[in-house]
Amino acid sequence: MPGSESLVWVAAVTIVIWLGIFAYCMALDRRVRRLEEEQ
Amino acid sequence: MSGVSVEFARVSKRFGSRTVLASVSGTLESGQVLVVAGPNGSGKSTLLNILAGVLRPSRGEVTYRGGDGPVPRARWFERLGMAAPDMSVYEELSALENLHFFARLRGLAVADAVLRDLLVNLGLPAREQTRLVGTYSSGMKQRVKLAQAVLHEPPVLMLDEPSSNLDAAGHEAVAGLVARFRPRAAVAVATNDPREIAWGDARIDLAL
Amino acid sequence: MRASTLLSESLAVLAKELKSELRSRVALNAVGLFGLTTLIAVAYQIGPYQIQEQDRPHLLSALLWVILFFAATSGLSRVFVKEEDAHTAKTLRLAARPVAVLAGKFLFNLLLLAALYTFIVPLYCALMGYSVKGVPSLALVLAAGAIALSATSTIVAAIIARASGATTLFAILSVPLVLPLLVMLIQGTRAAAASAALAAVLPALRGIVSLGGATLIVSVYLFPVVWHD
Amino acid sequence: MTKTALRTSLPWLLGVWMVLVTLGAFFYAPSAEGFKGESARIVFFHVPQAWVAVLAFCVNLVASVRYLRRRKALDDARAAAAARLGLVFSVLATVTGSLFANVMWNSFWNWDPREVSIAILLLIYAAYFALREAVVDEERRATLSAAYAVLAFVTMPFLIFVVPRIYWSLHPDTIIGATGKLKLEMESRMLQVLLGSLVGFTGLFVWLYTLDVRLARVRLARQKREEG
Repeated sequence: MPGSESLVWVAAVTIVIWLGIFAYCMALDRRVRRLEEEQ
Repeated sequence: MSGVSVEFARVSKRFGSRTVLASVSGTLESGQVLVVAGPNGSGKSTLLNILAGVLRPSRGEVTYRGGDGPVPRARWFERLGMAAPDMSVYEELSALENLHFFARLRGLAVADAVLRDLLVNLGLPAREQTRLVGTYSSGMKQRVKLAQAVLHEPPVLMLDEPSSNLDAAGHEAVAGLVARFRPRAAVAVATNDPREIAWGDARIDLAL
Repeated sequence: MRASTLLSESLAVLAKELKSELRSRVALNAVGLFGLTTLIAVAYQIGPYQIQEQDRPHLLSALLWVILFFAATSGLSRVFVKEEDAHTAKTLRLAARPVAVLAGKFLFNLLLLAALYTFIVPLYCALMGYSVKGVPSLALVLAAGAIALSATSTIVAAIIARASGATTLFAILSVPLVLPLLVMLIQGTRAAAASAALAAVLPALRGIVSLGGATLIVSVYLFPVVWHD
Repeated sequence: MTKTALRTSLPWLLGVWMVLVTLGAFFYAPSAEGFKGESARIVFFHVPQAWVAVLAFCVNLVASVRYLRRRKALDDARAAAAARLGLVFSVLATVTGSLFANVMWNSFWNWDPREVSIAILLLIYAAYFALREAVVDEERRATLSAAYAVLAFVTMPFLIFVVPRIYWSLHPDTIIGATGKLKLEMESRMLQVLLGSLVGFTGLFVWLYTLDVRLARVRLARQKREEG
C-alpha cells in the first residue's frame, strides 16, 4: 500500500480544498433557503 | 383577400424591469381606422410590433381572424402591410427593384406599370424610380416604404408615424392611401400628428 | 393561395443578395483581399522550399484551410449583419417566409465561398508548390466543404446579427462549430493531394457531407426561431 | 423522510462521500504500473470532471430545447446554470488533463484525442457565454443562446467520433483511448474509486445546479411580484 510521505501530504491538501468548497456550498445552500422562506 | 380583424386582449410588454405596455386591449376591425396615440415612449411602436407579430408580448394574446378562422402567427405577414421608422428599404436597389423584390417574395407577379403607378400616386415621379434609393431624400424613401406596405393590397395595414419626413403633398398622399384602404382593410395608425389622429374611427390613448 | 414556391422566393432573396453585393462589393472585397493578403504573407514566409519533405503533405493542406477559413469569416456574417445595420431586417421579416430567407442567404454564402476557393486554391498551389494528384477529388472536397461551411456560417450569422459586436462574435461562435469540419477538410485535402483515386477522399467526404447536412437540417428548424423574435 | 429533511441531509452525505473518495484515491487504490510515480491518481479527478462537463452540456441542451418550445424564463435559467457549471468543469478537466500530460509526456499539451474534444467543448461554452453577454434583451438572449446550444450539440457527435479517430492516427502511442476511458487494465479497487468519484462529482453538479435554479426561481418570483 503506497503510504509514502508526499502522498499523505497531497491527500491532506485535496481534502482541505474539498472541505473549503463544501463549506462554501453549505453557506450558499443556507442563503438560498433563507431567500426562499422570504418569498 | 377577405376581411381580417385583429383582436388583442390584455397585451403587456416589459423590457427588463421597465413596463412599456400595461394590459392594452382592443380590436382592429375591417373597414375601420384605429388610431394609437400617446407621447413618445408610451409604447405605440411596441404595440404595433406586437400586433404585427415581430415582437412577443410578455402577456396577453393577439389573434388574426380571417374568413376561415384564426390565422397562425407564422402567416400573419401574408395579410399584413406595415411601414414604420425602423423599417427601411434596400439603399443599393432602386425604388422599382425594391418593389419587384418584395412582390416576388410575396409570390405576386405584379406588372411593372402597376408598381410605377403606385409610386407616382405616392408622389415619387417616374424618372426618380430607377435611381438607387441610397440617393433619395428621406421624404422619397418614406414614399417607397409606404409603397412596399401596400403593394400586395393587404387586409391589415399598420402605419407607424406615416407622415414622418413628408411634406404637405406627401401627407396628402398618405391621407389618400388611408382613405383608399379604410373601406376594405383594418387600418392602424400610431401617431402624434393631430392631422393623422383625425383619421381615426376609433382611438387608443397610451400613457407613459 | 400561395402562387409562388419556396424556390422562387429563395431565388428572389439570392438575386437581391447578388445584385446588392455586386454593387457594393463589400463582402467580396473582404473575403478576396483577406484571402490574398494572408496567402501572400504565408507564401512569402514559408515558401515551397523551407518545409521538409515529410511534413509537406499535412502542413500544406492545414495551411490552406487556415487561410480559407479566416478569409471566409471576414465576409460570411455580412448577409445578416447588414440587414440589421440598414434596418431592412424588419421589412424583410414582414415580407418573406423565414425558410426562403435562410435558403437565399445560404446560397449566397455558398457562391461567395465558391468564388473564394476558385480564386485562392489554384494560386495557393502555385505559390506553395502544392502538387495535387487527385484534382477532381480535391474539387469534391472543396464543394462539400463550401456547403458545410456555408450552412454553419449562415445560421451563426443569423444568431449574432442582433447582438452587439456582431463581427467578432461571429468568429468566436463559429470556431468551435467549424473545428471538426476543418479537421475533416484538412484530412480530405491531404488524401486528394496524395492520390488520384476517388476512394481516398471518401471517408473525409462522408464526414463533411453528414456534418453539413445535419447543420442544414437543424438550421431549418432553428432559423425561424432566431429570425423572428 | 420529508423533502426538506432529504435536502438538508444529502449535502452532508456528499461531503463525507467525497472525503472517502479522496482517501480512496490516494490510499485504497493501488498505484498503476507503467506510470511515472503516482501521477495516474489524477485520473480519479480528471475523468469525472470531463464527464460532468459533458453531462452539463446535455442538461443545457434539454433546457434550451424546452425553452425554445415553452419560452419559460425558468428554462433559460436552467440552461445558463448548467452551462456555467459546464464551463467550470471543462476548465478543470482541461487543466487536470494537461497536468497529467505534463507529468507523463513532459509537455502540457500533446493533442491527445480526448483532450482535444474537452478543449473544444470548453470553446463552445466560452462562445455560449460570449453570446449571452452580447445580447441585452432577456428574451432574445434566451432564444439566441438556446439556438446556439442546439447547433453546438449537432457538432458534438463529430467532435467525439471524428476528431479522436483522426488525431489518433497522429499520436498512436497515447494510452488514453478514444473512448474516453483509460486503456490501462483497471484493477477492481481502482474501478470502485473511479465510480465512487463519478458519483460524487455528479452529486456535486446536481447540488450546485439545483442551488442555481432555486436562486433563479426566487429571482423570477420576485420579478413577477414587482410586475404584478
